[in-house]
Amino acid sequence: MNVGLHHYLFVSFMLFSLGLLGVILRRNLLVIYMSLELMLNSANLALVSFSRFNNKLDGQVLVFFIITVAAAEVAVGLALIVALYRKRQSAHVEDLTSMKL
Amino acid sequence: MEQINNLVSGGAAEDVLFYVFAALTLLCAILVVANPFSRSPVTSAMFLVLTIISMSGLFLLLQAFFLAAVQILVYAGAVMVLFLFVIMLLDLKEEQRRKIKLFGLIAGLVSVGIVVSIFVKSLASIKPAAAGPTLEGETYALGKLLYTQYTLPFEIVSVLLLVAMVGVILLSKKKLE
Amino acid sequence: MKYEILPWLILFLPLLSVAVITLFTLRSKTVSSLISIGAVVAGFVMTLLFINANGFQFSGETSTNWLSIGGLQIDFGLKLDALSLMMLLVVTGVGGLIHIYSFGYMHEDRSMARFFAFMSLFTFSMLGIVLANNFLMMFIFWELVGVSSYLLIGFWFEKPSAGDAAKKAFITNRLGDFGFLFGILMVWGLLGSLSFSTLQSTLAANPALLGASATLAGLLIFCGAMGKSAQFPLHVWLPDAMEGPTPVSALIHAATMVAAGVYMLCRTLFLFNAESLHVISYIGGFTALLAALMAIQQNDIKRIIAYSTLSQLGYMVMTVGLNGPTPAMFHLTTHAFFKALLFLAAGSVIIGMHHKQDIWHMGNLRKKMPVTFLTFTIGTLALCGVPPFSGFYSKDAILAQTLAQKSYLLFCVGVFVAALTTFYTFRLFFVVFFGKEKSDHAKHAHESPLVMTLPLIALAVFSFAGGFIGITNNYGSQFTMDHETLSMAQQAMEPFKNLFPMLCGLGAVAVGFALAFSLYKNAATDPLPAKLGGLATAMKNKFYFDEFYEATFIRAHDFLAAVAEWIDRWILEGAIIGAIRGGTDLSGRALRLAQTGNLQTYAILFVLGVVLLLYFVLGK
Amino acid sequence: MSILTYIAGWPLLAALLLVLVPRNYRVIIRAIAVLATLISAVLAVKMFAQFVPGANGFQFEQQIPWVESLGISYHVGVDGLNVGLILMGAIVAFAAALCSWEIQTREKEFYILLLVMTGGILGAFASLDVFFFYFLHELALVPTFIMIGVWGRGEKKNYATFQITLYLSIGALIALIGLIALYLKSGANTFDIPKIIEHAKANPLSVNAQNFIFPLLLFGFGILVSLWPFHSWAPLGYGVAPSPTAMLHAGVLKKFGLYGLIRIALPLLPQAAQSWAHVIAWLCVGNILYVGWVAMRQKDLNLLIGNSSVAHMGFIFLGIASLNLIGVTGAILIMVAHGFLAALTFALSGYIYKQTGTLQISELGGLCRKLPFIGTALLMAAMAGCGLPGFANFFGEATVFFGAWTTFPAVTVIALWGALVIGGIYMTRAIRNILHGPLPEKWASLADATNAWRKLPYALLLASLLLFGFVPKLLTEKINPDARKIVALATVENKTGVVIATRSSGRESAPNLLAENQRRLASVATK
Repeated sequence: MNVGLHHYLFVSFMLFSLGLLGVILRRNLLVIYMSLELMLNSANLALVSFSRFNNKLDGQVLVFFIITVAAAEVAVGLALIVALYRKRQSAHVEDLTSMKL
Repeated sequence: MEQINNLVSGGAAEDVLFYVFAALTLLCAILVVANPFSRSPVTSAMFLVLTIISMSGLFLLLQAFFLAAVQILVYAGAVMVLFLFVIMLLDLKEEQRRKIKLFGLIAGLVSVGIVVSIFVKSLASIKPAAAGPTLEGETYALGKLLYTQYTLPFEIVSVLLLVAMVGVILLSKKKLE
Repeated sequence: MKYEILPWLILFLPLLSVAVITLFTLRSKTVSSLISIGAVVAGFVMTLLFINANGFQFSGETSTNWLSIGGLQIDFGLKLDALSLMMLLVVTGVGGLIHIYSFGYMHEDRSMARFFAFMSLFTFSMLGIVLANNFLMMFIFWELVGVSSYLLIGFWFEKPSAGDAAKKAFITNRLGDFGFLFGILMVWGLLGSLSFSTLQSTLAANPALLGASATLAGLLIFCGAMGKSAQFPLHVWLPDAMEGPTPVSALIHAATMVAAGVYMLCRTLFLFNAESLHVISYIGGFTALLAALMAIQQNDIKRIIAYSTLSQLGYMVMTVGLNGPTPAMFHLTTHAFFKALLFLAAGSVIIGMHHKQDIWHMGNLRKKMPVTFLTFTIGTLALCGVPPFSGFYSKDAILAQTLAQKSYLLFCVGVFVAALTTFYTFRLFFVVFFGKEKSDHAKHAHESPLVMTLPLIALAVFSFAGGFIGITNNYGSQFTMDHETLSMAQQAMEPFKNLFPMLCGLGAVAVGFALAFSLYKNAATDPLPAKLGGLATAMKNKFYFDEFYEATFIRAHDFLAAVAEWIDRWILEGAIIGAIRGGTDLSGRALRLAQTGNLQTYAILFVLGVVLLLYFVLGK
Repeated sequence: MSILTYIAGWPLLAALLLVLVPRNYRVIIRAIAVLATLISAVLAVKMFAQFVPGANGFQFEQQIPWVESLGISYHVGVDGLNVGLILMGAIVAFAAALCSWEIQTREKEFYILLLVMTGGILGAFASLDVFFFYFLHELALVPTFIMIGVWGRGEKKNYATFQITLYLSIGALIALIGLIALYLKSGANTFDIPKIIEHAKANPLSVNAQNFIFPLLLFGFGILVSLWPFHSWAPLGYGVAPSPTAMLHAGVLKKFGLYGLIRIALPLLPQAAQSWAHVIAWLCVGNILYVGWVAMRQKDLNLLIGNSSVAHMGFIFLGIASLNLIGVTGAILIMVAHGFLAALTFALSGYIYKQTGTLQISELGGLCRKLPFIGTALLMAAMAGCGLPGFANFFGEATVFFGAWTTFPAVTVIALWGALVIGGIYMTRAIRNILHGPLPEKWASLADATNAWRKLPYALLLASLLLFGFVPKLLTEKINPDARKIVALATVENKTGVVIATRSSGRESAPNLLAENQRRLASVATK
């Protein structure tokens, strides 16, 4: 069998890096959020493959929890974006600089 | 189930499938982040759905059938619908082509590049268990584990979902008081 | 020693009365004053009892350990000998009379209770000086006397001049105390003890122990006396101290406190070597002369007497410096009588004049205030040294001492000062009691009540008879080895053994009186300024000492203070703190530039942080 | 449980209790605070009375191991060095709690901070473990900043808070570095002070290590005590601090640095102490003379008192620098006496400020007529401040002079000048301008302290000053035996363990000393 842990991990890392790139470069809050989901999924992929190649089911349990938490997180995050948009009329990170002193 | 199992564990076929799904995943992910044809969030969302679906294919290859199902149900089903709803609710225009700051681009690419290089470097040091994969798709075992050893986290997560629900309702009320 | 408890009681009764008055009876004038008077009168009675039991020619100590730290032994001890017993009598006797007098004098004052508390505090402190058996204890009471004098001078604190005078007295005294404590430290460092008797025996056994610093130590100790006894150059506070109530002037600034310096010199005479005594005698002589000159042109009745006090103190210090403790203490005692008398009589005049003190507003008071006039006359005669009043004997003893020590310059000074004394005293006498009334107040003056005149009479008796009631016998037994006890008649004839100084003294009195009589018999204004010109102005302005000190000592300290404050404000606070503050501020501003508020900048920074972390954890 | 644990514990417990009391129950809040400090004070008096002078080792000792791997334990105990300080601290804390009626806003928080401060400082003085010693001091120090920042008065409040925080934090930090270095270098692997000292007797620290650590401790603690030239925070801070805070800080907390020097630096770093003694002695001149001059120029009563309090610290340093029994005993005497005195003066100035709303000396005048009690107390405090006998300060200062005379005669003379003349000048000037003179019309309606509760804190502090002024033996006989031990350790000759005769403790051998002194004096005289 040629395809092993390394291959899956490589995919996972690439996915993570793409997500990171999205977070850093895209300006739309929603797209940034989607990129975050990508990063989260890459972690899921890594965990599942570890679980598979280490013969332990605990990794899958962890992924299960991650998916659950991610669902909750997406709901809250999106609600925050909506609330923010209502207040600022924008979902553009460059318009949201109130963290500057 | 048995048939699929036979099909995918056929060695060469399995490898081919992996490359297909992996390529699909990465391609779609690229299109989520940087689509040369459209900067609309809707396109990004749709490609994200595709990414997730192809990823669940990878899950299948890893014998995680239950998770593959959950992935599609929760992500492709629930989460992405939520995204699309919000996009439509906000009536977002296409992202304007603002001037991309050269410095930001370079900094972003460089930092991501460093991350990638560190990952790749660390890949070399990873050694899988010597025995090789023996675990077969054990949805039953997973459920058992979830309801015995991980009962408490499971319950806590359910509370978390409840809290998230309450929070979302509170946040999305018209007036924040 | 019989009745060992008595000296302790004498010392602590006044302190007890201070405590009782301040804690309980501050509301009641009468009770407070009676407590205070009672304490000092009881002290007088107990002193008599003690002397009766032990006799004057007696020497003893009673002490208890106050503090001992390694080599530093501080005792609280009482030294009882002829010197201290005589002083006890003076302090409690004259003090008692003045207390009684104050009961009348201060009757109108609403703070009378406070006054008597202060008076008791003063009595306590003064008794402490008299009884102290070691240097540190003497210094302690020395300071306490200083502070009670401060409180009493500033008794009418609402008058700005009283507050200023109190402050001046305190600081001037502090200057003297600085030298005093410096000297005490030096003596302790060299001889290893503070107790007078130990020091005396140590020095007697090995006179060279003080070594090269003997003169310096002596002069430093003398600094203390300089402050308390108001010797040049620290004499400036005493005339201003007349801002206090008159009984205070009588008690503190005539009879007792200012005498403390002389007393202390006599007590510690064994410490002084010839050089330091020489300096002391000249400082005393110079003070006597200076003060007498200043007194000539003063117009305030109390200030004139104050300058005469200064001058007489100069006499005493001079005599101590001439190695004559007996005449010095003799003069101190008689001076206590007649100067207290003069002050109290002046107080009576002031009350009669409704608190007018300028002598050129008085005149012809002899008819209106006969008792005051009579007693004042006795005081004046005693001060001038007219035989057979007490001052005659003591002044003669002083002049004889200068001759005996072959110090002819100081003898001339003494005679000249005697003439000046007579002159300014009679100037005062004529202007106040003779001539015409120079103001309405003088026309309506009245005699004082009995409670004030009785002490005057008692003091007048002693001022008259002080010369031959055995005072010299007692002091002599302390200071002279082969002292012979003289009978009263012998004492009365003592000056006539040595005719030259006596005749010089009497001649000086005659000259002084003649001048005063011719100038002031019926004068309505002072004729002297016209005759003396600039000199009179200088005399009137006390030879500009206050101005001189103001321009040097005070100005120097204020200047240094200003410099120090400038450094504090601009260098320590401004430059150093400012630099730290500015540096922190600047770096804060620089770091703030990184705070763009852009989410993605933070994301990049975050990633770089993670990268660093990963690099260290994995990458190496 | 040791009585010391109760003395420091009650205020801390009361602070916790206060957290639970609703803020509008003002009377209860105040009553709890006053009661807790009163209990502490009564216990402290009891402890002081039961203390056996000269007993071997520590008394009322208690030790509970805490972090054994580092050698940290809760260890409290008293000997002659700290028994007076704890008594003074507890009484001052009680007086400060009584004086806190002037605080009208956010009373609950104020009392909580006050109690924390009290418990912290009393605990720090009782601690025989370096860790708790330092920790409890910090516990007391931090509330100071908050109290000055929140309840302070005047325009310069923020600047003063900024400065006091900056200075004291840096000082505490430097001292901490020194203490840690001491812990590491001593090799005893314990924070227990008696154990470290025992260990150091057999294995003294190398001279190099000492010369590194001693300056850290000296300047770290020195900044906490406003050693010149690190003093400018003190007058400013006290100038704006609410009076209870100023009382506790200037009176009690400030003594921590000095106590630390005597307790830790002298016995453990003797050679360094000997070589640094000259530096300390000359820095004292800065405190006494220079700050005395600065005090002369002050136009604000609190700044004047603050500067005079800084000047008094000079005498204590001089006593420590003299490194002999008399000087060190005198230093501890002044520490106790000045605690009472500083508390008294700040309490009084607080009263005057409350009545008049100003402390500008030029605005005041003639107050003795309207405020006889307060005025008299202020006068007595001023007199105690310029070293009048009868008050505890006198014996402290006199003893320090006697002690320092044998080692630093020139400095002693300068100190004498500062104490007697400069102190006299600024104190009498202040009295003249505040209490004497005519009363300005606008102060005609001032009210004196008539109520016994109002009078109590002032009377208590005055009584303490007078008591120790008349019977200094109460303190000295307790201090003496333990100061002797410290001095013996501090004057050990390099590694041989032999005590230097001339510096040991005054004059056990008079003839030697006489010759020595004559030589010194001759040199002074020629100068």
